[in-house]
Amino acid sequence: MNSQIAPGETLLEVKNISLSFGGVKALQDISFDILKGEVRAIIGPNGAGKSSMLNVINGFYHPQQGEVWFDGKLRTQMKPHEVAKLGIARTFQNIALFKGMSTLDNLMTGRMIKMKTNLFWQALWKGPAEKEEQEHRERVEHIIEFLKIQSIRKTPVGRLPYGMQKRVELGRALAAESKLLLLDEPMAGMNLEEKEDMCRFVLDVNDEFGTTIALIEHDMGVVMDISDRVVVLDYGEKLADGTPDEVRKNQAVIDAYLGVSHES
Amino acid sequence: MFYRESGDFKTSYSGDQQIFPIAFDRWVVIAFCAFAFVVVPFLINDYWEKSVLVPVLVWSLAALGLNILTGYCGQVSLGTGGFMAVGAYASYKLTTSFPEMNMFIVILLSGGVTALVGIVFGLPSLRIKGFYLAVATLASQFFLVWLFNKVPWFYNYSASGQISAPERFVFGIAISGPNSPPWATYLFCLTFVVVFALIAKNLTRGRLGRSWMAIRDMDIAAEIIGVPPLKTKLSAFAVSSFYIGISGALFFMVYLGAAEPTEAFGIEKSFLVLFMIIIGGLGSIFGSFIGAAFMILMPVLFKNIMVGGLGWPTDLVAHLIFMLIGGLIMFFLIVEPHGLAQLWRVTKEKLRLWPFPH
Amino acid sequence: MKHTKLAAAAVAMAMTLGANTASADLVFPSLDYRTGPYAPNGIPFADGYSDYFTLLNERDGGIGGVPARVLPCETGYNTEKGVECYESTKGEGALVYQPLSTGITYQLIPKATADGIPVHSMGYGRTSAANGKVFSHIFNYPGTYWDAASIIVKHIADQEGGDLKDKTIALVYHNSAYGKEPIRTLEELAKKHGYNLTLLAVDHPGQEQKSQWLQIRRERPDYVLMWGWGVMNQVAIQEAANIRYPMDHFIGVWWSASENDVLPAGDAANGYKAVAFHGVGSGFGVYDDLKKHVVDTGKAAGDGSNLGTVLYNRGMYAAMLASEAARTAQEIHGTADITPAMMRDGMEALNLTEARMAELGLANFGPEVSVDCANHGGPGLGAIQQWDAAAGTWSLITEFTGADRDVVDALIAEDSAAFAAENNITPRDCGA
Amino acid sequence: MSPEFLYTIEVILNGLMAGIMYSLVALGFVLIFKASGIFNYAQGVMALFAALTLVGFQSGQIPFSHLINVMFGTEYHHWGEGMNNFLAIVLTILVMIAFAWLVEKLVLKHLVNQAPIILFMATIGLAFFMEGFGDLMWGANIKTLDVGIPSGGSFWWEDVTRTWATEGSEYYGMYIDVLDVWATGIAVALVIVLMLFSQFTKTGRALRAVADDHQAALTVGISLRTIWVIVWSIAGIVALVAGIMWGSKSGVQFSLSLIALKALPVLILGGFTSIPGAIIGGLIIGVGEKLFEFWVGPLIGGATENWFAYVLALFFLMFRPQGLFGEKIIERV
Repeated sequence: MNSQIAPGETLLEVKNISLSFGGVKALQDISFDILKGEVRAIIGPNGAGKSSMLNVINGFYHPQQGEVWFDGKLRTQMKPHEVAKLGIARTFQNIALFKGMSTLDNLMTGRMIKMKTNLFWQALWKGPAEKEEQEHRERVEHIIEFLKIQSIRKTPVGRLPYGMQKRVELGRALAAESKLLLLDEPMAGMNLEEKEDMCRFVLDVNDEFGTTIALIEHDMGVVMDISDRVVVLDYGEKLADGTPDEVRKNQAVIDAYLGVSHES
Repeated sequence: MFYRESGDFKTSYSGDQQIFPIAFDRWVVIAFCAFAFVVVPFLINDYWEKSVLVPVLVWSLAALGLNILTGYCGQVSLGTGGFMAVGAYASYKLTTSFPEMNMFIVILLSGGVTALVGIVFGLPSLRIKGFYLAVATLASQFFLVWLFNKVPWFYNYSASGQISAPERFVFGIAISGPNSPPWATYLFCLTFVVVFALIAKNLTRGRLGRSWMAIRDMDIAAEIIGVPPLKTKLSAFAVSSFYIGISGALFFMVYLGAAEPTEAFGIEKSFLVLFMIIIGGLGSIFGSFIGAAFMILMPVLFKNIMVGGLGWPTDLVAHLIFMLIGGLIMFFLIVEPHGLAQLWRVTKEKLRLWPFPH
Repeated sequence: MKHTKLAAAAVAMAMTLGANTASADLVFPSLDYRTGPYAPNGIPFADGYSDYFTLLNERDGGIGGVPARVLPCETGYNTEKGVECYESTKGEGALVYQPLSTGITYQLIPKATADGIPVHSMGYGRTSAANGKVFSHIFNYPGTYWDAASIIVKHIADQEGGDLKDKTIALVYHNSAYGKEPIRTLEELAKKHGYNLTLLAVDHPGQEQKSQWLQIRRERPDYVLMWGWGVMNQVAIQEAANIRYPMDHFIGVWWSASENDVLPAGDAANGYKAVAFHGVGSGFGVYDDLKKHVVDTGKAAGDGSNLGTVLYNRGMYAAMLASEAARTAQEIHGTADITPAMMRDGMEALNLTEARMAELGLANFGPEVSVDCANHGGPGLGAIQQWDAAAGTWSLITEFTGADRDVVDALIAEDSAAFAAENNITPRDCGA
Repeated sequence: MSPEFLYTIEVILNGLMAGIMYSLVALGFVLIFKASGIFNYAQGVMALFAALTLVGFQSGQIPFSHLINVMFGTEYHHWGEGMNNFLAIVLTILVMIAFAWLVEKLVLKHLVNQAPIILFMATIGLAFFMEGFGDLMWGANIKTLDVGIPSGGSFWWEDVTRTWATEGSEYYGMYIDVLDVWATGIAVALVIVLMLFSQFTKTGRALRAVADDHQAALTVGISLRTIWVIVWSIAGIVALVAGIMWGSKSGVQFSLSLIALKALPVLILGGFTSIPGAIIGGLIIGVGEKLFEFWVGPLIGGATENWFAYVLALFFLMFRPQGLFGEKIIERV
């Protein structure tokens, strides 16, 4: 859709990232950037290192080599929760919701990093604590409305169907109001209708909130439709980087997808 | 038929966020508290105080504390007995060193001391998980009991290492020592329990509670969305130990009046509190209460029925009680693995829809 | 709804069953334990306690014509259950409590005093309660732990020809308030006699004592003393036998000296000694009556196999002391139906003579016991008993002798003064 | 060699032996945890129950005699002279198998797929039940257990080691309890039998399959419920062995069930899922706590073993959170 590269400065840049587990090289010398306001896709066959890349970005894995620049600053080794505070939120390939909690509480947890009343007021549930709770509840209700999940507000998420869980997880990531949103296969395992819904949410998030999005996806059609730029990984190496059209024409990508291992 | 939520609309978020969103529940609880505060003190006698009400209150507080750690934050702990000992010895040292200190402050400070100790012994939880952590917390249990048994400073150098609660007053009425009237000790404990149950509810429904539950449900995901694991786990250890410390202080000062560490705060106590929260319901404030009541009152009830009522020999009854308690635990777990609180919740949900099954 | 109400009513009723109104009996609660880790010791004691009262009822029609009623209540050696037992039985006119556990005794000392009910912690509990000026309602006659420690040291001195200088005595003790009781006394005595004292703590329950016994084997103390209870006793005696420690140099307190403790070690336990405050075996007249009136009529509390064992004897002895105190109280107050307060007076005026013991069929069963206002600890006499594994019997090998009163009394005065100060008690004036 | 050095050797040796005794208890835990993910709190009580049953058969006690006598006013206690050791052990094993079958039938069957903590709680209920049941069945008094295993210090070893000491030093040989040596032999035999069983029998292979992957095992037609009965039976037999060894030391009584507490640090150290782990963990704990008591104990008042075992285990856990031999915990998102 947005075939033009959106104008903007660099939000995140990874430089020469290498990551290995024992002898297995998961990522080798990967560099790319993400610009403010764009939808950036990371694609590649299974085992290409896509999820590892996301894990590096949000600090869960620490690469042996390379640098991560975020918002103009070189990021030193950080714990995941510190990265979250900087403004990077994400969803997970296998749903990682808090199953014992309701939809509402899951979304409220997403706002954790924005809340700050101390133990004393929380214990009393009066004054600043109540006020803060209500402010954030309003924000969360806004997201609930946006994702059309009002009816499951109080339902424990463990009881929800798969598609709904995916949607709640997106909601939880949105609740953080981050600068960068990482989506790890947001449409995996969905039927066509659910995928269309999800695509719309992603684009709406990008449009309405101006959130920068990096996503991993297998469905090439979806990727080509919604992303501004695509980076292609294979066996931990960067194969190609460019607009969907450029990538589609890249011979190495065609080989990897058609010749080596075929992905839907 | 009065038990309905339809027609009970919420027009504000604060209305929706209150502890008992259903009006009927709210009124029942308020009525129950009023009964406990206003009526019971006039009916209570020594037996009800020492054998039924005060033990249930004290253990409820301990169960609340452990439930915060285990039920809400998912960190299984078997150090409860040791932490209760910390509370008890802190209160002993405080009252004997500062005889004029107000008893409310003594008890709260004992909780504070226990919270600090809890933080120290909570540190391994960052690396160790599940049953490994449970067994590792036994280290604190055994070490603390050994310490209080070994270091004479803790028991004021008395000959045998026993500690006895001195007589202390609140508003001129004795609440510890042998001359304390039953209603006074009962009300003293009840006040703590009600206030801290309310605080526990507030904490668990707010930011802190959500971060605990996030760690419990999926610690890695929680960390990635911004819940700092160490701080969160330690805060759970601190709050939990605070409660357990208060409970230990009340256990010693108000309920027993005398204690020695090996017997009063042994490993069985740690297990007992864990049983309470599992049988009552993990992650449920209400469950802590019914769990404590179940584990404390069932043996007393069976004993009174079988020895007092039927006149059976005490040893046979003691064996039968073990079998009955064990059997009931297994029975309830099979009927409802998530504890008595869940059983109650399901019953209420059915009641809400009654007489229509769906 | 109806059902729940009914159930609630039933529960409430069952809960209050404990608090019945007093009847015309003399009520003797028995806080015994027939379950839990210490059950093997609790059972014979409870049987003896109960059987003796049954005997009085069957043979004499009670005490002074009023039948005695034993109220058994299972504590499992657990303090909270003990509290429940106390509260549920005190309303029935309980005359005297035998708490049978250090923890429960400490718990009851202030409580029972406030309620005006006497406690008889016979040879256990808080030693300084022997000072009747401070502990008005607590009695621990006929002897205390500190007496026991002193008597054992005296026996050792006798064996060594009176000189303990540079001898080494080790104490293996249960790491609890109970086990720590003799330490102060032994330390004081060490100063006086010049022996070295080694302390070896064993944690509850005490199944693993390898470290302690290896240390004993290394250091070869001249004598080993034991303050143990439950499984710790059996393991200690077994380990002592294993390292071939000379058994006649291994001496226990009276709670580490029952058949239960020596039998598992078999022949190896032969020669093990302990201090005792009452006689052993079943060679007393009272046993004929017990057989005739209690066991053979099927009224015995146990299966009758415990008769004559150390702990059965002790339970029976406790019951005898209680009933004699009740009799004394009846005489003092001129009424058969006594109250706990009268019972207390009776205990304080107890004077059990040799003649009276013979009358009861317990000639030479124990020393004469007399109690007064200031001395609640009785005579403080003890004898040494020794185990004969081949015959399977204990026998007394010394006369009943007294403790080193200078040392023990000073310690009692000091500890009870501390208790009095802590609890704002003004010692009573006993007119002496 | 100097006596001090020999004392240290002696402490280490006895620590190893004590460790084996802990391992015997820990083995039962591992078996059940490995095959079903259940942390069986009742393992200690099972050891007590097995030992009680064995003594009851040996001495010809009538089960529930106390209850029967109270109910019917009778005076039954024994039904004769008892039976010989072999028969008594076989019968006890049968009782433990029947027990395993009942546990599966009445409890575990209804709790398949529940969270580990729920299953743990169920075994606590089971422990309570068995505590009461065992006492009711056989009585709470202490019983002497003798199956003919010798005990006491070894003279031979004392003589041998005495010659090692430096000339003229006052050293009287090293102490080792024959019972512990037997326990070591029995433990080794037990582990070998268990290994052979799991390697070379069909049932054993099925057990390993279930331990590796429940779901996969189910799909190839292994009945989980049968496996559970078998595992609990084996754990019952291991409990009997532990009960015999510990019961020979201290007599059979309630306290026997408390030996489970000595097995817990062994478990976390060795890992809940590893049989070799249970043995090695036991050895480390045994030596560690004995050496600590030997070296440091006298300085801080002794009786350190109970907590030091846990602290030692905790220390190891800081480096390997899954125990020395436990399956590595893989964290992924």
